[in-house]
Amino acid sequence: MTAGLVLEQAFNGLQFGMVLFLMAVGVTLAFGVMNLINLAHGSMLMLGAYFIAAAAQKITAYPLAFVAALMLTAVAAVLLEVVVMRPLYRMGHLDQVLATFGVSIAVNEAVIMVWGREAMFVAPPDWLDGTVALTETISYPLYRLAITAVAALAGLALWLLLARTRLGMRIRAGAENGDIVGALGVNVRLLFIGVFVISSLLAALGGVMLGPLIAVQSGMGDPLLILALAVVVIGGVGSLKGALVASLAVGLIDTFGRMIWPQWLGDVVGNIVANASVYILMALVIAVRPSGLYGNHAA
Amino acid sequence: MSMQALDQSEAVQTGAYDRSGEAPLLEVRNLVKRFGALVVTDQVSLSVRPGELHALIGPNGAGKSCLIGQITGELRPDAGEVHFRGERVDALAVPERARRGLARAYQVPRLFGSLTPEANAAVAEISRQRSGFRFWRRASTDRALAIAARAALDRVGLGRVDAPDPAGRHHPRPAGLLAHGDKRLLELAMGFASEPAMLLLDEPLAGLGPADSAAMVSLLRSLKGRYGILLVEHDVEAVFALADRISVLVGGRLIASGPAALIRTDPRVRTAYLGEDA
Amino acid sequence: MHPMVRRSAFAMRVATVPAACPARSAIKASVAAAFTAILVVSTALGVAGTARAQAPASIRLGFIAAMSGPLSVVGAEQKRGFDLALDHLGGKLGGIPFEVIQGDSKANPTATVQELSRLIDKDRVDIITGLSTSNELVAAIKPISDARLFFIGMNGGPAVLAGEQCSPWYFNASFQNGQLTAGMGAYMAKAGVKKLYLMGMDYEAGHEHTEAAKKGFTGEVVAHAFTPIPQVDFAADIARIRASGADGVFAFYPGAPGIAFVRQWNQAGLNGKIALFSNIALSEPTVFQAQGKTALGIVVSANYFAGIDNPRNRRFVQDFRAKFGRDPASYAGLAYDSMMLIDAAVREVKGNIRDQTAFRAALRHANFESVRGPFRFNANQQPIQNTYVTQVDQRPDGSLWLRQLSVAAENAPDEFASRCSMK
Amino acid sequence: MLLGLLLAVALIVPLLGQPYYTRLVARMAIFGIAALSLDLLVGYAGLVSFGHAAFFGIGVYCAGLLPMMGVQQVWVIVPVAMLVAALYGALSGLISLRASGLYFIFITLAFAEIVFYIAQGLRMLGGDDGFRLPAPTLLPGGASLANPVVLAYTMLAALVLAVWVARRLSESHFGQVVVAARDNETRLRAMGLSPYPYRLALYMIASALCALAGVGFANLVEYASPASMSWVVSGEFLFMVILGSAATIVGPVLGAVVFVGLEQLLSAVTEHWLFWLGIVLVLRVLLLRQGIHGLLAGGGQR
Repeated sequence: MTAGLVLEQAFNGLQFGMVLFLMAVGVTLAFGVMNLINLAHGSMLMLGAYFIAAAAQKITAYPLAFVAALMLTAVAAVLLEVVVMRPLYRMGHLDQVLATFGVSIAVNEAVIMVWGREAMFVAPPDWLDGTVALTETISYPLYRLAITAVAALAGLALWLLLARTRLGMRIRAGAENGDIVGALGVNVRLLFIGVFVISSLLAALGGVMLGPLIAVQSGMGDPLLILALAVVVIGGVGSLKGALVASLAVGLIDTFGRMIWPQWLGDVVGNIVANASVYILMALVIAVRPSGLYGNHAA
Repeated sequence: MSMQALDQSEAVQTGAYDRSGEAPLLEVRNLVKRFGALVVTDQVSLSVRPGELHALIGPNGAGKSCLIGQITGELRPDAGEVHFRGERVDALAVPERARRGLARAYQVPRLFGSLTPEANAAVAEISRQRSGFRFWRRASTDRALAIAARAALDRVGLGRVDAPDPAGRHHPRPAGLLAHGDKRLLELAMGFASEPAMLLLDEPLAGLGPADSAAMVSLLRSLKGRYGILLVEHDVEAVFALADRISVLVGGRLIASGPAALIRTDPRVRTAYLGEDA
Repeated sequence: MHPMVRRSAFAMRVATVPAACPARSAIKASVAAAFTAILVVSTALGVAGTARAQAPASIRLGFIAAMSGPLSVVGAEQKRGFDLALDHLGGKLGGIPFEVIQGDSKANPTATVQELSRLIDKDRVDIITGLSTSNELVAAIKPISDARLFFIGMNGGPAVLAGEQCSPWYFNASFQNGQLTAGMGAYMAKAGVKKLYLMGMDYEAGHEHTEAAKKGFTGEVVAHAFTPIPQVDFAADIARIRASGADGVFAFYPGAPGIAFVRQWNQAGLNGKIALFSNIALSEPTVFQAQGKTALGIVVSANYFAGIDNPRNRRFVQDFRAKFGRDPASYAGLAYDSMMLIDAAVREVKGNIRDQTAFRAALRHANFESVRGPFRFNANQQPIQNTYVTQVDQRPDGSLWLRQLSVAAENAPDEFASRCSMK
Repeated sequence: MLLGLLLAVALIVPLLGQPYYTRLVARMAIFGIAALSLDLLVGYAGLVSFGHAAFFGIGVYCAGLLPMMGVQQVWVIVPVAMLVAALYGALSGLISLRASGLYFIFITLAFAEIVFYIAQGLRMLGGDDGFRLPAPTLLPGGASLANPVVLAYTMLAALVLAVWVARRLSESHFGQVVVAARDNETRLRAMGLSPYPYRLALYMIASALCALAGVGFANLVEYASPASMSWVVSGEFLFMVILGSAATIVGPVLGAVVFVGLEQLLSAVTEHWLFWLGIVLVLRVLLLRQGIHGLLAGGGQR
């Protein structure tokens, strides 16, 4: 393995990790504030991708299509929150798992009913469609660097929101005790809608960014959701720091593991270990720390 | 029936005498617990003799519940020792300490909410007789279990809760739907069912109406002498009426300990704690 | 970053929550009614179904494909080819009126078996055709053979079914998996590839297709790598390809991963630098829309593509374009062919399909004009056919199509025929 | 009463000589056993497992692998399958049961995915394509479970037996401790019982029971593949339990019956059946709070 390859793979692992982070942070935020396990989160990623594909057919300017896609997702998120999610906040985890699983398969099928079974096309904007030279021999797709940057910016914006603004204070207070926030005159309903929309937008942002990279197709968000759930559990449920650390760890371990395990363990065992590496990591972490790396509560 | 059960019943039977000279049942030595910079238990030492009712009082946030938690094993102390019946127990887990005869009642009663009161007591009996790995025998038709459970309920005056209604029908109500006072009594009953040597009671009078309160005080009085009891309670009147010995915890530190009469007149206690009321 | 503090209530409710407000209970009552109805209907069906009479006057044809689930793209395209065949056949199969009973295999082998049981035992079909994936086939052939019904496979052919587990009841009218790529190894070597990087999805067909591509390649194979089925980000693999110094890549990725692979390949700037080869699974008309111009220049082998020049295919493609607005994918072409095969065999036995020996012989004759050109059955009832090499190209109107470069294998059987006991 | 009626219908159907419906009955019975075994965890112990299909899959693979070694007798296959499942239950349970709540849900998923990827990596067994059962399981006397009528009656008998065993188990001393641990773990500990060994034992029992269902399923479809242990199947099991209402034993069996029926009906009506199935799931949670069992049992009391 050359140094150049290691560098390039590190970039790949980082980028994969940051996309996972966009997904995981929404999962962990919804759980922290509303006590909601949301298996429909992958559908929001998919909706983001479908919306930009649809918007790009009507609007040629990429930034406008980008904004339109996020706005459409926000509308969908508000609808979903009001109709389905709100009553779930007070229910047990089991009910949440089932209802949001139901939402997920219904939305997956709904996009087929609207846009058909075949995958949609999304092009990256022209000004991001190129490569940059990492070393003399290795060039890296500009678009992938942009994904990493956008995800990092979104994470930073979220941190600023939570740490520095009144809304963020309310969200954190809501996480501690929704009733008290209500008594202080904060509209908890509105706050929860806000958090759900923010969490959905983060997923949709992932979908918008991944659209030109992968197939925009029904169910495209589900494999990423499963990985994001693993990330959340590894990092510790409700912990943003845990989500970040675990996302990057999973991104890097997965990327390098695919090279290393088959070499060390042979093709058959190596591939099994590489494919299951995230789950093995999860089992190891839970065996040592039953509440994840940065989780201090039983969730 | 196990040897341990015999030991325990012996302890119960012989509890009525004054044993001030005897070795303590529970002894806590120089216990320290910190949460970050906050010291919630600061070099606390205290003991409970067999049959003694030792009350622990102090203002809110004095660290009383934390101290109880360290005795039962729910919290790990940072330093110090806990001895129970002559054995050092601070490295043991909660269930192991409980099996050695430590029974606890919580500030907010902890019950098996979906089970009937009788079944709650039956679980305690199952725990005592170590029959949790009997997979086939029905618990509800196990006579020995039912008798023990009924006896435990009767002991706290809860026999009526599960009784048939006037029409003769049997409506077992889940424990989660009992009145608050009954929940507390049920929790005590479950404590007895395991035939403990010592009871740790965390504010048993909190939230009770006058009638329930009076019933609880008389129940506690009847228990006195039979079990070693460590009682955390805010109701100072009840404490002075019941306790053999009182310790006062303020800011994690034990500021006084002694017979009720001495504590009542102790100037440090009056300023630090009772002063608030006076 | 702030670790969020959360409520830690893991509330398992006991099933004793009383009903609350009256408005809700009205809804509940209706939902209750609905559920009870489903319960009753689903069990009562068992009684009702027994009364069904048989109608042997016409042929009952079972068509089963992945109509729902993640691979329904394939099933939907097969259905298009199937429907066009129905149009062209004018409601008669070999001159006999027939009825289609459709099933949904859901791209799930166990669902396939269940659906087959419905077609075979309840709907009493006479012939079955369809299926979309290799794992469906592995599960399906046994129950179909047990029922002593003929099955004409429309897509895919795993090695076991061509070899050891070949069945007299199974006719594969599509391709044995290796046939899609037959001759590609030699072609790639001839095209100047010295160092070949093989990669594919980590499942049986992925192994079979890449293994087939290796055959006849004379240069050095620098890697033979597999990626898990759900993987859609190939950045790490592309990096390894570049680091390997390969000058040619053969990649087997059908469906969504194929779309992702081609786009990412393009974004990594490898178009024109390293030659990309595959078979028709990677780049074909159902994914052209999603791949767009990123697919241009990819070389894929196929046993069927829209550009094959013969009268039957010209008519098929023309009508397909008129109806669906684009070229047919191979799934559609092979489905169409399967129907034409059945039609010819039924005609040959003059509708007397109950004479199974004669009908089997007629199917083996394969006396029909295939859209793919020359076609006949081998002893193991797998096709003997051509494999073409094509390249993704662009028409003046911007739409993509497959341009034929050469023929990689001519009238070639599959490699597993010798392991089959049928003669 | 309804149950009796249902059982009567189930017993009559195989006599009608309609293999499709006979298989449907067998399928319902098989999923009934699987759902019932999951209910022991979800309902009685409050352990929401999202990886129960792993044990189902272990049963399927045992029923597929043992005939390759020449073993077809049900008296060998079933105990072996149950033992292997119980062992994997013990192994994964040792770690999983240290976690709780959300962590438990997803750690069980992780352990199931590990088994899934192992099965998928076994290329000699067809990898992701799976493999055809070389021979069916045989009852003593030589009756083959590949015969739908034999299978349906065998699985119905197994289901009735499983319901009985689960009932006894839930009412036993052990069952009471398990329920107590679900209701209030702190109290149980303070009473001197650690829930861990009881939960582990229950986890092993539920795993073994699910493997029994898996053996039946392998014979139903005469095929084994990783698809039978995917997380989607685990999700379906959970759906059956909840549809019928947890902690009732017969509820999940009803849930399985309705689920299998619903899937058949919906997919016969529309190729977009998944959409409607999703809607039904949401409605079940939002509106039908007590499940089918609660509906049928509690209908008169309102």
